Amino acid sequence: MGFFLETLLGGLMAGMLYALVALGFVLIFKASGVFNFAQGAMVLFAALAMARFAEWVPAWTGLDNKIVANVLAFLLAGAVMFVVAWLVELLVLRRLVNQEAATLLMATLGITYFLEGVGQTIFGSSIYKIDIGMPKDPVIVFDQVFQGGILINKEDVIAACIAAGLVALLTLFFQKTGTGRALRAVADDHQAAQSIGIPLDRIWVIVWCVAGVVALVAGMIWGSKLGVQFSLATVALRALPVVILGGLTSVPGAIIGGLIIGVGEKLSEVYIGPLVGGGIEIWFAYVLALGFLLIRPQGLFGEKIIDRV
Amino acid sequence: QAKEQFIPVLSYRTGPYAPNGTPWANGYIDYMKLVNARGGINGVKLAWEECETGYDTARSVECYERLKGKGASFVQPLSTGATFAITEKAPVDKIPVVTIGYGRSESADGTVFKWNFPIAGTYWVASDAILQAIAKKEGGGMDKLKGKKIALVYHDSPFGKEPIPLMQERARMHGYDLQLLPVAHPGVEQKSTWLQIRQARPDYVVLWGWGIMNTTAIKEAQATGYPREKMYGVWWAGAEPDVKDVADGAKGYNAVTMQHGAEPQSKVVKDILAMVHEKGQGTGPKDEVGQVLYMRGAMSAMLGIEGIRAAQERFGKGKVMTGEQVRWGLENLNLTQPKLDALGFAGVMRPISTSCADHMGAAWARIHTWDGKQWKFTSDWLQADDQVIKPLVKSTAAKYAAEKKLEPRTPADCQS
Amino acid sequence: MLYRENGQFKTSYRSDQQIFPIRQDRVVIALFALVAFVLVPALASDYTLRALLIPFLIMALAALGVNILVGYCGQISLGSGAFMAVGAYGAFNFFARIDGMPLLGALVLGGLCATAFGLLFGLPSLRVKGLYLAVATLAAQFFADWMFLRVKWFTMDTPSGSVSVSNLQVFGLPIESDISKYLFCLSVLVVIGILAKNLVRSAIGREWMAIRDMDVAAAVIGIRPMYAKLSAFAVSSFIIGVAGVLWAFVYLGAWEPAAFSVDMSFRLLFMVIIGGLGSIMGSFIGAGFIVLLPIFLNQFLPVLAGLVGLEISTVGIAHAELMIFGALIVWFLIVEPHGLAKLWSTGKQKLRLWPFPH
Amino acid sequence: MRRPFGEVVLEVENISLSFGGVKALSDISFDVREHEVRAIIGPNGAGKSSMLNCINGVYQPQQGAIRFRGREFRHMNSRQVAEMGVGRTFQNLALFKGMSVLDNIMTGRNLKIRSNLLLQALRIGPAEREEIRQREFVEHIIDFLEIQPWRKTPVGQLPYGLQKRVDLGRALAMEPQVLLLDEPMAGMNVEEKQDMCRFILDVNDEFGTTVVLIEHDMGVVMDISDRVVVLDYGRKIGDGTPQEVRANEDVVRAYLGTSH
Amino acid sequence: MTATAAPIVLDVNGIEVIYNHVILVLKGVSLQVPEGGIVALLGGNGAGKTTTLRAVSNLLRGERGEVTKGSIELRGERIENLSPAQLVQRGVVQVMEGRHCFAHLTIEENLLTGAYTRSSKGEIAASLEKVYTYFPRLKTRRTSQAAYTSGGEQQMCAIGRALMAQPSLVLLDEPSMGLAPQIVEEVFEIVKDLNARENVTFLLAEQNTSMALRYANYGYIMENGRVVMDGPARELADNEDVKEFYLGMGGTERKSFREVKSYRRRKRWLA
Ligand SMILES: Nc1ncnc2c1ncn2[C@@H]1O[C@H](COP(=O)(O)OP(=O)(O)OP(=O)(O)O)[C@@H](O)[C@H]1O
Ligand SMILES: Nc1ncnc2c1ncn2[C@@H]1O[C@H](COP(=O)(O)OP(=O)(O)OP(=O)(O)O)[C@@H](O)[C@H]1O
Ligand SMILES: [Mg+2]
Ligand SMILES: [Mg+2]
Repeated sequence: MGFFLETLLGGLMAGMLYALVALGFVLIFKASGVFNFAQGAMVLFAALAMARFAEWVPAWTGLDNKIVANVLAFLLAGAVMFVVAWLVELLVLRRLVNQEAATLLMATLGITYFLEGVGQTIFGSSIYKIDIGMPKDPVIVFDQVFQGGILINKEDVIAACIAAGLVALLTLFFQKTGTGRALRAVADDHQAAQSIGIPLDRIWVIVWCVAGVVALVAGMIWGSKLGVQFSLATVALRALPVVILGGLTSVPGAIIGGLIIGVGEKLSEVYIGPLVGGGIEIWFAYVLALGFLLIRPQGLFGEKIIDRV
Repeated sequence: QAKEQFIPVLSYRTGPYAPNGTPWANGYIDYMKLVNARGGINGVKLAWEECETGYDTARSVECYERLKGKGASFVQPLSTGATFAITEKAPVDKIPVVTIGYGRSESADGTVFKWNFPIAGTYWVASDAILQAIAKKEGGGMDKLKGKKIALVYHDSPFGKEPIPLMQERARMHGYDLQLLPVAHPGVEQKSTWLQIRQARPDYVVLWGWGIMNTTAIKEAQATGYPREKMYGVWWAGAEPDVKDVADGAKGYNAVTMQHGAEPQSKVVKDILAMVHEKGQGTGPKDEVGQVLYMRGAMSAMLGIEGIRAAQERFGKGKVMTGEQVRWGLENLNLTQPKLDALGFAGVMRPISTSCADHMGAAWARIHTWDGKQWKFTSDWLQADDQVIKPLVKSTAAKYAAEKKLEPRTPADCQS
Repeated sequence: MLYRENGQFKTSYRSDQQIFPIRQDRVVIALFALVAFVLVPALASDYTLRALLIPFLIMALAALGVNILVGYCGQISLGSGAFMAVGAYGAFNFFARIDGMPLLGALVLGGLCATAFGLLFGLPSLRVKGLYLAVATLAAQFFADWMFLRVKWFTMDTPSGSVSVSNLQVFGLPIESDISKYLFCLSVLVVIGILAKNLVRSAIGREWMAIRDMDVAAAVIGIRPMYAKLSAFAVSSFIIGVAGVLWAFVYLGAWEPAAFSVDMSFRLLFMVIIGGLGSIMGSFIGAGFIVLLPIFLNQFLPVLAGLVGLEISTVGIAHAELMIFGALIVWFLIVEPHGLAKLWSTGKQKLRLWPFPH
Repeated sequence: MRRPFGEVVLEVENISLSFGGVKALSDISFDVREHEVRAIIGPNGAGKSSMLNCINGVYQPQQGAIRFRGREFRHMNSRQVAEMGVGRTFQNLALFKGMSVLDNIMTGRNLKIRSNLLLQALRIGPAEREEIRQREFVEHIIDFLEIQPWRKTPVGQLPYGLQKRVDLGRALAMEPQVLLLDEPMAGMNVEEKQDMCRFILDVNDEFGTTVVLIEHDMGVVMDISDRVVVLDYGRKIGDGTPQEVRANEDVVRAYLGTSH
Repeated sequence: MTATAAPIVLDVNGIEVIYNHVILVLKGVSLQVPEGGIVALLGGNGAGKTTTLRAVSNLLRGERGEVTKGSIELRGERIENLSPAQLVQRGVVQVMEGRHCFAHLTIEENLLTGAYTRSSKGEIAASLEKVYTYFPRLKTRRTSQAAYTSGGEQQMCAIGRALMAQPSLVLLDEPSMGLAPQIVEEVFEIVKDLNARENVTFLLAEQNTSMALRYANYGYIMENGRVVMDGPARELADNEDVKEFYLGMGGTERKSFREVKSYRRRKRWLA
């Protein structure tokens, strides 16, 4: 029982972290109907920027305060992500207005390669570390109740809280500012949105920028957990079933999807895995998502797919 | 035109395994620069070209094809996947495949694998050494393993699966319990693995990882409170990039070494610093010279180059050797202690001598342990048990030969 | 006015329905075939054949298969790598377990294994659409990766999970030399290419495209979505499976599941998008772009840097390669969102008008 | 004068259809006779298109029955309906955007094609001959609709009006016994509408195809239809010859307005 | 009111438009729209009406078209390089052909999105009410997703959405398409109403020639990418050719659709 709870908890935490990456996908999809393949690369890029600035800032300024250095690095990395968003809009999206989703998907692939190249050129390709003072050692709770207690990772809890906060913030942003409606309009029909005066350029810069900041936060948390290195980009692949299960257009969907996938994959690996040789969690996550899709083809919270004649 | 011996370099300085591939390549190239600075191999200078593989098999094959056309003397694929693919091509191209500390373990059998040279150690050696070290820690011989629980956390790929047959064999022999826990490439998500470890509480964890998987594993061990002292990594999971970031969190973590460890004090390192880096020709950052993977690169280069030197002894000193000649050299390598000392590898490694039947030449290893700042040796020399490994190599190689309908090499062939 | 069909009147629908109705095209294609079958083997170096042309041909074949599913039938697939793997391991098992199994037999059987697998994972397409379908195909991908690593039977109990083949023969001719391998791949590609071209311009091809463009309307004019989708899955995975067999048997010789990882799936998808969705030609151009361009850049950049007196390190080249490759993808898409094949046909259209601008 | 009409081909009986709270159709019945041009009119959102969707199996009505030549069906899918000989054009263009005009119309012939996948891949024997036979038929339609110059143009690039024509062509290619036309003339000027009327009447005359027509241009409806059904927000408010309908007060109030 | 008296709002001068770098569609189109005018753009399928409107509202880029020659001026300012959003800010709004409602948004959300460029909540609410009074049908369907409304309802939605931006120049592309007769009339009444009371200028591409010429004060007839005839609406309506081809009149009577037999004739102003 204790172990079950521990696994469950571990799954929930992992799910929150996936959700953080998934959120980036959702944002951009919502705003342009584009599946942003570059989200993983953006996470890596942002994390690299943050990690290196945290190294460089003390070197440049002679400051020796870790908190100040981290805050400055975060801000600088945020600024870098803004520049990325702006360039992406200026050089790519603007020129591909009203093109098919496949074309835009491909363009984001080009962006992926480009970001990977630039990121590693500027920031290097070794392992870097982000040290934002996350506690690493475990705490054991309920050791009177269950044998061995339940292990809780403080780092994960903090990360999950940050993720939840970010989601709440974004949900609020889209609900309150009315930008949300414009975003959905843009995703539905670029041309019609233009025709009524929605400035696609500005919208896209904003959204890519927000997605960049989300990527930064995701990169920071994942980076602090794993170290910043090329493989960070692959967490996108783990986040994919999450986005799709939650629904490509739903911010809360990313969270719920994340939790379901996180729990599902951990439980399956721990309980079914040993029977079949282990290593099943990835495909299990996808199969789980597929199972849900067979019931709801648009994901749990996604907008209904419209087909009408 | 000056005589030059061409050596292709397949390396990866980008992609998921770049942090580990880069220091290896730096050591490899610096050593070749050193050889040239020392005057080449009996006057024959080395030339090389680096090709970026990104640890991708298809890309590696392309690199191999490209560079082999330039007169390759031997090739180091530097990835298990690529080794498998290139092994099939080598006999046709007549280029020896040198795999120092990786590749397929059964290729130590030179009567079947004529062109493969896993010199100085295979994964079976590594895993055997680890088991011996664990037994020692338990206070004695292999019988101390009885009733223990050992978990193998491995990279889910041929690389990670290599040690399994040996560890299973040993489990049968000594009666320990082996738990297999695969981790999917690239290994950034290991939560469930470590939850399982927390539940099963194995006495030891053997870590068979590469790249970020190692760091992640150690971090997860820390997060789940698994004692690092009870973890033993393969030699690809025992270098600075694996533990640097975890620093204190990795304190006590052990790894088997392929003879060498971090050797900043060795003569070869001093030579490289003096003759290459001082001249401004160093390949990587100076402070990484002598670190574990750097040394692995340097040693890998050295073994190949010594193969060329050995070939020259027979086919003509000061001449450029063909792949076939180098193959002979690699097969008749006899690196005695004085020779190693002269090369600057005193204390770094032990003598090695290969033969037609034995392409590995030595089965020595040590254990080193991370003390929070650097790797320190914590064991004596360990030798993998021939009694265990030989039959395994024989039978696996025989199976390969049967599948391929290969005739084992005749003694006559061995002489040529 | 080099390229005009003026004066070439079609007197029957049969002649209008030829694969290449315009004479200039036929001439070009004939020349192309001559070059490919005669000149290239005679002139190309080992390296070109083995490291460039053979992988290009095989990837072109795989891309062709992917294009049928994604480009013609509109079902997004990220599981192509898995179909290749199933083809490869399937053929391997037939080849290694059955004595005297001819290579061509194994090739076809491997393709059929992939077909079966493709059909199975194609079933969700009856309900799940668009990007959501990508999840189903990715499930196939990761499942296949896992299966070939874990189920020892498929790899004949080799401990590492990697397998190899040798002694390839077709009708008694050994497929060992580069030229024979090249010609073998080329022949397979040409044969399957022609069959595929025939399919896409026949009734079934139109059904696929109809489903892709508007499935409700397609149903109303009597097209069965289930039949169309599943047949696309079947044909596509057969072709991809055959490509997988070639990749494993002919190009790699020995392989492990990672040779068909999800990266492969992505790369194949990119090939068809950048080449042109719904264009056979596009698959070839796209394969060329994705397979050859990085290699070209890799070799060309140092030369270029040398010209301006720079020396770039290997890392520098690798990174520059990524950046240039990414930038080129974006640039081509901006010039022509429908892929390189479309760019080509627009070019032809311009040539037709030449020397007048419009 | 009016031609004599055959028996009832299509009979719609007490059809009700609702979407959530919206009652698109409630209890609608009417019949269509062999060889006639039957118009359906009504204000926007009256349920006309939904009616057609029910007839060809896109929507499943919650109640009622539809009989085609005496065969009753309620849960028939689009394919089965198409097989029975019902063709259809769409109000919001539903062409296959990525395909050429020729291919679009050829898809309409698909039901007639008997060769299988293998034959088509090899393109030998029957497959080849069949393809040519279908092509000839389609070329007739292309001629008939005067869209020869655009044969190989992707339909997405055609102007709206021509797309409507291709849509009609695709339906005609099915050689339907009953042709359902949903505002085929929207977006055309008078001259083009005249052409369209000509096409429709010719099809009706020459092939004896029964036509069900939705149209908002009263001129067209009055001139070419034999009988008219009037729907108003899901209810049927009139049914009869154009003259009768025009005289019907409900119809005038709900739909025509005073100026007609 | 004549075309020359009022100041010119929109001056299109000899524009050429090319799609996809190869397809030349407009071959030198010029037209003027006077302040407070209603100008009709007539012509058969494929004449280039939609393309002209897209050129003005700068929506060509999404279709991979570009203006290669000529100039477009809005109140004296060159606008070829403004973004559609900037044009909306200057009061130019286009109602696109083929509805283009935002499928996933409800009718009301569609309408509200139309007011994106405006900020005053109160005014927007007022506009919304106004649109609902113009099209009561929309009000009853306000909560359903646009994709699930009938063709005509979508058309109303598209028109209403454009009006929500409070434009000063509206480019209407086939407003009457798919609308029931009395709604068509209402739409034109709305046009007239807005024109008269709020001095909104209209440029409308329309197939319903009789309607268009009834409400417009000036008309251009396009064919094959060129303007082949223009003049005050009244004069055009009296032109014999226009009568025959665009109003369907033989002599003075409207010809019956059943009677027109000779559909293969194509007399045109251009060869
Ligand atoms: N799939 C659907 N889901 C929800 N409501 C629908 C659906 N299809 C149609 N409706 C509603 O049913 C009513 C009838 O729609 P229908 O399309 O049949 O109208 P119509 O008579 O064709 O109108 P128009 O002349 O404008 O085309 C409309 O109010 C529409 O919103
Ligand atoms: N996206 C496009 N790509 C290529 N050609 C196009 C495109 N859009 C329109 N055309 C071509 O431009 C010409 C003019 O089309 P346009 O849509 O402007 O005509 P229109 O007068 O609006 O016709 P309709 O009354 O049928 O809407 C047509 O010949 C059409 O084929
Ligand atoms: Mg309708
Ligand atoms: Mg138009």
